[in-house]
Amino acid sequence: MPLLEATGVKKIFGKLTALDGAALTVGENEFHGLIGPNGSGKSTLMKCIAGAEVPTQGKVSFVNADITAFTPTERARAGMSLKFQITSVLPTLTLYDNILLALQAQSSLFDLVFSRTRGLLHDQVMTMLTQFRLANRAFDAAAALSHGQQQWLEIAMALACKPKLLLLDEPTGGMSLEERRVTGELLQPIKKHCSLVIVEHDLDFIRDICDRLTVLDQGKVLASGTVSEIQANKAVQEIYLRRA
Amino acid sequence: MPKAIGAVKQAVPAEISGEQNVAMVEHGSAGQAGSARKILPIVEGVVLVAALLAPLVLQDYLTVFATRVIILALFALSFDLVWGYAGIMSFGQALFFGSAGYGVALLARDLDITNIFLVLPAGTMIGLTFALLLGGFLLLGRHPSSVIFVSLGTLTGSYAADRLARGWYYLGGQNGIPSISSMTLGSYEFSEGPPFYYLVLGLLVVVYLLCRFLVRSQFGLALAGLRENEQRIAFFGYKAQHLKAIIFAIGGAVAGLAGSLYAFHEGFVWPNMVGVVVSTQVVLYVLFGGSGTLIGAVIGAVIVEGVSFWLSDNYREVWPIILGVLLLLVILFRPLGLISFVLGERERVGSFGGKSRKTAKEKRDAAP
Amino acid sequence: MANAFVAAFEILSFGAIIVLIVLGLGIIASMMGIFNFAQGEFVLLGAYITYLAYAKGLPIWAGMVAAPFIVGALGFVLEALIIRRFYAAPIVAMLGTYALGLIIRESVRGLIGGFYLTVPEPIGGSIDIGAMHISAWRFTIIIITALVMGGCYLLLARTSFGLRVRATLENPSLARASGISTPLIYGATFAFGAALAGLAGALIVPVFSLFADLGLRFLIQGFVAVMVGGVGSFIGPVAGAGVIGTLSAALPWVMAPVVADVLVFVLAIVFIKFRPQGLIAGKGV
Amino acid sequence: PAPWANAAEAPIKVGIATDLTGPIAYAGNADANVAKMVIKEINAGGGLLGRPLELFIEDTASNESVAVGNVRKLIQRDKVDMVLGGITSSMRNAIKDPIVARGKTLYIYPQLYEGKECTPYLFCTGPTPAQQCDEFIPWLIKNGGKKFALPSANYVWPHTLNVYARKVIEANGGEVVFEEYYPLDQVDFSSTVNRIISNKVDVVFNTVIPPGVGPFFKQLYEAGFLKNGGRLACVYYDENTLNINQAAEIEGLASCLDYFKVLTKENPFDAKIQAAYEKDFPGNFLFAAGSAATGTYRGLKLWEAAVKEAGKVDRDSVAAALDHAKIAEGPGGPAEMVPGKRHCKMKMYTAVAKGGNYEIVGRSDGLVDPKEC
Amino acid sequence: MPEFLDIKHLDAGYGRSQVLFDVNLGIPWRGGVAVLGRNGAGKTTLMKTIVGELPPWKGEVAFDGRDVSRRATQERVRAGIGYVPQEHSVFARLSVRDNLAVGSLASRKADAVEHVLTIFPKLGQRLDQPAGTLSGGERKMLAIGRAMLGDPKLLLLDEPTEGVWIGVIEEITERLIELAKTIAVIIVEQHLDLALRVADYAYVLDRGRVALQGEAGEVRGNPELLRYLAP
Ligand SMILES: Nc1ncnc2c1ncn2[C@@H]1O[C@H](COP(=O)(O)OP(=O)(O)OP(=O)(O)O)[C@@H](O)[C@H]1O
Ligand SMILES: Nc1ncnc2c1ncn2[C@@H]1O[C@H](COP(=O)(O)OP(=O)(O)OP(=O)(O)O)[C@@H](O)[C@H]1O
Ligand SMILES: [Mg+2]
Ligand SMILES: [Mg+2]
Repeated sequence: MPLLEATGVKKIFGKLTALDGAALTVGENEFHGLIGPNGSGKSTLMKCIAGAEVPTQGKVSFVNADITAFTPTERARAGMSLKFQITSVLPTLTLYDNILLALQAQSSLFDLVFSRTRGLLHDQVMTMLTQFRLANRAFDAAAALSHGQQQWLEIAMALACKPKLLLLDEPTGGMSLEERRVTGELLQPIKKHCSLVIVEHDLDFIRDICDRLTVLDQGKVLASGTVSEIQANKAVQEIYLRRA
Repeated sequence: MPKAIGAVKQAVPAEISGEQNVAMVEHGSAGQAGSARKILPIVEGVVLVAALLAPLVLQDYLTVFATRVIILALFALSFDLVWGYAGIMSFGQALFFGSAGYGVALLARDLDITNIFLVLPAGTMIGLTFALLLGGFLLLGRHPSSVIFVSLGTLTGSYAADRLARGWYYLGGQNGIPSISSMTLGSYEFSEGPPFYYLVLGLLVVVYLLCRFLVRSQFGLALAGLRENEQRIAFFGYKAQHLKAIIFAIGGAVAGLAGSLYAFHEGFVWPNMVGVVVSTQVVLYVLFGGSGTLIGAVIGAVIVEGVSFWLSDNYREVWPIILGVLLLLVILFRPLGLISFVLGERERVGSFGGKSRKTAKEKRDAAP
Repeated sequence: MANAFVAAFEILSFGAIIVLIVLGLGIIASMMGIFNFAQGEFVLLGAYITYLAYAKGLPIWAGMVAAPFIVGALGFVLEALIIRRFYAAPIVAMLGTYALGLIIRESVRGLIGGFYLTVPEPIGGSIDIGAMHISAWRFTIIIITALVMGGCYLLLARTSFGLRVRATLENPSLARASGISTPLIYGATFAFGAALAGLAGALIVPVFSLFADLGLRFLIQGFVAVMVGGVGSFIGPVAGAGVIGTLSAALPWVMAPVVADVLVFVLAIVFIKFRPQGLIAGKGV
Repeated sequence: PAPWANAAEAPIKVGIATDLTGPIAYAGNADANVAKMVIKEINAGGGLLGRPLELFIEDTASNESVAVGNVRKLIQRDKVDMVLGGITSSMRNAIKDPIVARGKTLYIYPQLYEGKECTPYLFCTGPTPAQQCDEFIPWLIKNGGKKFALPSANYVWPHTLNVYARKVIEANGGEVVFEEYYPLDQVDFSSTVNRIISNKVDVVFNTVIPPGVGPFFKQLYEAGFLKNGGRLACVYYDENTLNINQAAEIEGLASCLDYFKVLTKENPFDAKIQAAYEKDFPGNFLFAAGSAATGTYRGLKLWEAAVKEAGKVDRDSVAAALDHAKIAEGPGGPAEMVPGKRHCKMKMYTAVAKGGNYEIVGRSDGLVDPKEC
Repeated sequence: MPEFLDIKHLDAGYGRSQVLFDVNLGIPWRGGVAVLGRNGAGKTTLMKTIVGELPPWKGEVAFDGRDVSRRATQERVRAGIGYVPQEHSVFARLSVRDNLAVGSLASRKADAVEHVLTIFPKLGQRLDQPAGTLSGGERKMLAIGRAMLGDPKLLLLDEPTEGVWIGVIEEITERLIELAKTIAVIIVEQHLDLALRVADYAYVLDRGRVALQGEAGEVRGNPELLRYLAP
């Protein structure tokens, strides 16, 4: 039984059909790449999975449960975590607080009111910040970060929720080749306990870290399979030659 | 948390900390916050001492006036809690204040209940209940509620309550309920004067400390996240709307406590007390003093009330205009309120990570 | 039949009055994101200027024509001196404008001694159709409101000024990067909203007489109307005002006025709760 | 130098708490002016009991919460011997406790009101429903018609007044077609006007207050109510309220009060105080009955008489004397307290608006009983 | 002949923290210039100072021979600077059509919008949609299109291809190369290849200082380069 299974997802915005029966299946500990031209519906599919958009039609199941009607909160509690394409950190809070906020999300109200997990989480916050090379900015407001640094922070926040399934929408936007490579390295270790869906335009990067790929085009799945299968796929090569 | 500090030192390998930006950015905010840490308790201490000594130096009628101001400060605290920390714009805070006032007034009038241990909890519960009802309607639901919606919704609630009170004969209509008997403790009657003052001050201190504890806790951090971006933290798994409703209800309870004290102290309740005028007044106190600091709310209430009192004595015909000008000047030049004269932005917003802050700074200073 | 006609006219005319008052409020709220608590006082100033003209023996219509220009100019100055500092913080803006309103209102109260003063209408009396009498001035207000509404719509929707305004208020730094002079646009928009309020004040003062709380009376109603209509567009608040105005004039025909008064607000809030984007979702003009 | 320059005793302190700012500041300021005038006059005449009077004025700002604070100033800081003031009933309710119960001071309330205020040490010197209706309503039935409408603002005064008015109307063979209440700030009355016209109402006995009253009368006028012979009646209408509408819109409006400015033509004492007031305070704030100016004058003079009789200023002695105090001359004529009732008998006048001024069309034979308590 | 855009001894920052240190930059009348550097190096800050969104602390920004460092953004833009910001680069609530209309407010060419739509046909299908609901890539296209409509003499592009699909990147690159033949283009890019194809000259920023500069090919071959781009 796969960890995540989205089938027949349809999303209509007014006249536009952004998703037209798209499907996505992600197994345990699988890194899954989602690629496709601009406007093909990748972000929309991610949002439908995380609950930011309500699909017009279709079904999403996660850890053997139908979560189509779940709110984002419930999905997050079930073990999903999303990094948006457009960074949305909490601007006036410090980096430390941003991460702590993500880390403590699952604590009970009682624990929160009496700050019972604070000491425990402190180390984790600092470790995360250190990993993402933000430790020295820990007490600056998140708004004072450059765009790329905010991307780092968002990835860290998404990871801090300790998800079973991590959804990353273009995490390496605005990063140089080298920075991408480091991001890839940071993501590798989570494979032990977590699956990943990642949207990316950089095929080299995707190829390096993903096990399987799904290609979207105009809201439909064009192909899905292992990296080498996709690379060999005629239809996929086709769209990569076609101009948008 | 000494253990934590040790941990940081291990957790930050030297080659990574101080990697970049260290040389180029002289981060003012951290340093500022460091000193602000010390300022807030000083401000709180000064205010407390001043409040404790006040009745000794003030004339009788001024002590009575000060009691009233402290009750209003308690009321202001309730608003700061919901707006300053959770970002819920309650333009109808008077609804909870006033309905509790009316509630205890009715208890005293119709049931002859004036025992302090009954009326104050009753007032608090009334505030809590009304806040839960209104908050439940405005804050919960499918659509996340915008600040403007909540502010107009609460405003409307307060407006409608005012209308209702004016029209409802049982509540005395426009004339309100006069001549409420004094609050009692056994056979002792709390009439206006120093004992009432210290009672109210004591309650204010207790509530203040509770609020302070709450907003400095991890729960407070969740509130801050809520204020910044409710939808975002929902994706972390917070039940954002529940948090909002909870803090709104707590705010309502505090307002209710203040309202019941007010009713007994002033000896009457009237429709304005649930209405828009008083609702706006409390917003004024908090923004004037500086929202999101708790102490700012207290200071704001004291100064606004004090200044109006003084102005109405000395510039009898034009004092509302002068008050307006003063307000405008403060808002223009101190948009974060009077408290921002002494407290830095970081302290106002609040932040966590406790003592490790210093560690990080040391690290940075130590870096080449 | 005749009765129904009179009823319809009266309800429509009050709706028009509310629309007129909300026009400026809506433009400032939608376009600038500022809930201007001083808007009622701009209405008051428009009324006061008209009264002044009357008291000084000038023709009343002269005062009515002058009012929007004078209030608009004042709005321009206030924007540059005060409102400009508030764009980043809408709640502080509410308070700032509240203080501003307080100052204007109390000053005017001092000037008119706190009285209720009558100002005659330039076109007085009633239009008699058989046994029915309808107020000539209210009829005029309906016509002017329709014209002003149409004019504003054309200005905002059809001219590049409108585009500049919307762009500036949407994303000021990008607007500057597109070569738009944002300070000027802010000033002009605020002045325009103020001028509309001035005009509203001038036109309604014969109906309601002049008193210091004239503008305040309509403020909450105005905000609710803006929300019901939907912030973010020009049409939204106007539609909201139409609905609120008509409703508050119509309900007393069928139920106790005291109940009707509260009911309008409760209905409005429930409506907004379940349709937060308002009657007309905030896009376009 | 004042005649008491050598007086050994300290001045007697008079406190005035009234609306100097806020929506009804025009009335409050007039009251304060009247108080200044009366005190000056008494002092010029050698003071009271050989002691000068000292006046303390505080603002109630139409805000009950501010008012209570300021009234406490009068009581606790200035230690006044008497407080006069408050215009609205809710203001009276708010400040009466700090004055009478907690402050142990005498309180005089000067405004026309709904009655039923029977607190000890609280004396009312303005007209009550009985005084305003008993003679007025029969006059209206004779000079208007039998069918009455009672459109009202939704607060205590109209409710209570209407109960009384309805009784008098029905006792005199009239009929109340409808009685309806509106939010205090309602400004559109189309449905009401329609009801009045279609029910062929003869007399609109109005208790709608500003800001609603202006547009209400205007809408009635435009709907042809006056043209068809209808009569407006409004018992709080005085010289101030005449300006709310164009003269034509309220032509024939009838009011019943204890004083109208036209009385100066026939009554030399009225002419004297009116002239004295206008000399000292030539501004906008009129000496008018509806804004409690006459009640203030009457209240201070009655109190003066009581203090003279008592020979001292402590609360109980003065209250005992005030209980039956009389003045031979006051605005509109003599006045006397009804013993044991703490309300005041006075002459009442019915006047009709003609071209923007009042004309007296009726007057009570003697002093009218307040019928309270 | 003076450079078209001449930046001398520029210091800039936010609040009390300094970000740029003594930056000197010369941009010729036509041709592409690339600005490279790792995250947080100060690239965006430099762009903001050039258009005037951020007042410089010290130093001079001269444009077309005149010092503009005290001029307002809109004046600089009207004098011929076009700017594609890194974030918030479209008017989110305005429709795509209106976004383009804002871009062409100052333009004199009648068919300019059509021209943009032939470059980005995708936008043509989205004309009435609020720009805020566009996909990430579409948004970038719109931002570039909008800036090009103003007929700039100097075009600043802050990471124009972030989130844009490879197929479209190719198109954009060609257009930029073409454009750089007639006007000056400054491009901040993480796609090294793209950047150095458009640019003849490159600057590499490191912690707010110019660490490396030279002809595109030279910089490309410099062994130091990778170190400055690594995190
Ligand atoms: N709220 C909305 N209203 C209308 N159309 C929308 C909305 N959200 C997305 N769309 C449209 O749906 C299509 C799919 O968008 P989506 O964001 O999923 O694309 P994407 O595959 O993530 O593209 P990119 O790679 O550019 O980010 C786009 O054409 C977009 O314009
Ligand atoms: N508003 C701000 N307030 C304070 N510091 C800021 C602010 N914006 C950026 N900074 C800091 O200035 C430095 C340079 O930021 P800048 O945005 O110029 O970097 P960049 O080179 O564009 O990076 P990226 O590639 O991530 O976009 C960073 O360290 C950043 O944290
Ligand atoms: Mg996307
Ligand atoms: Mg950048």
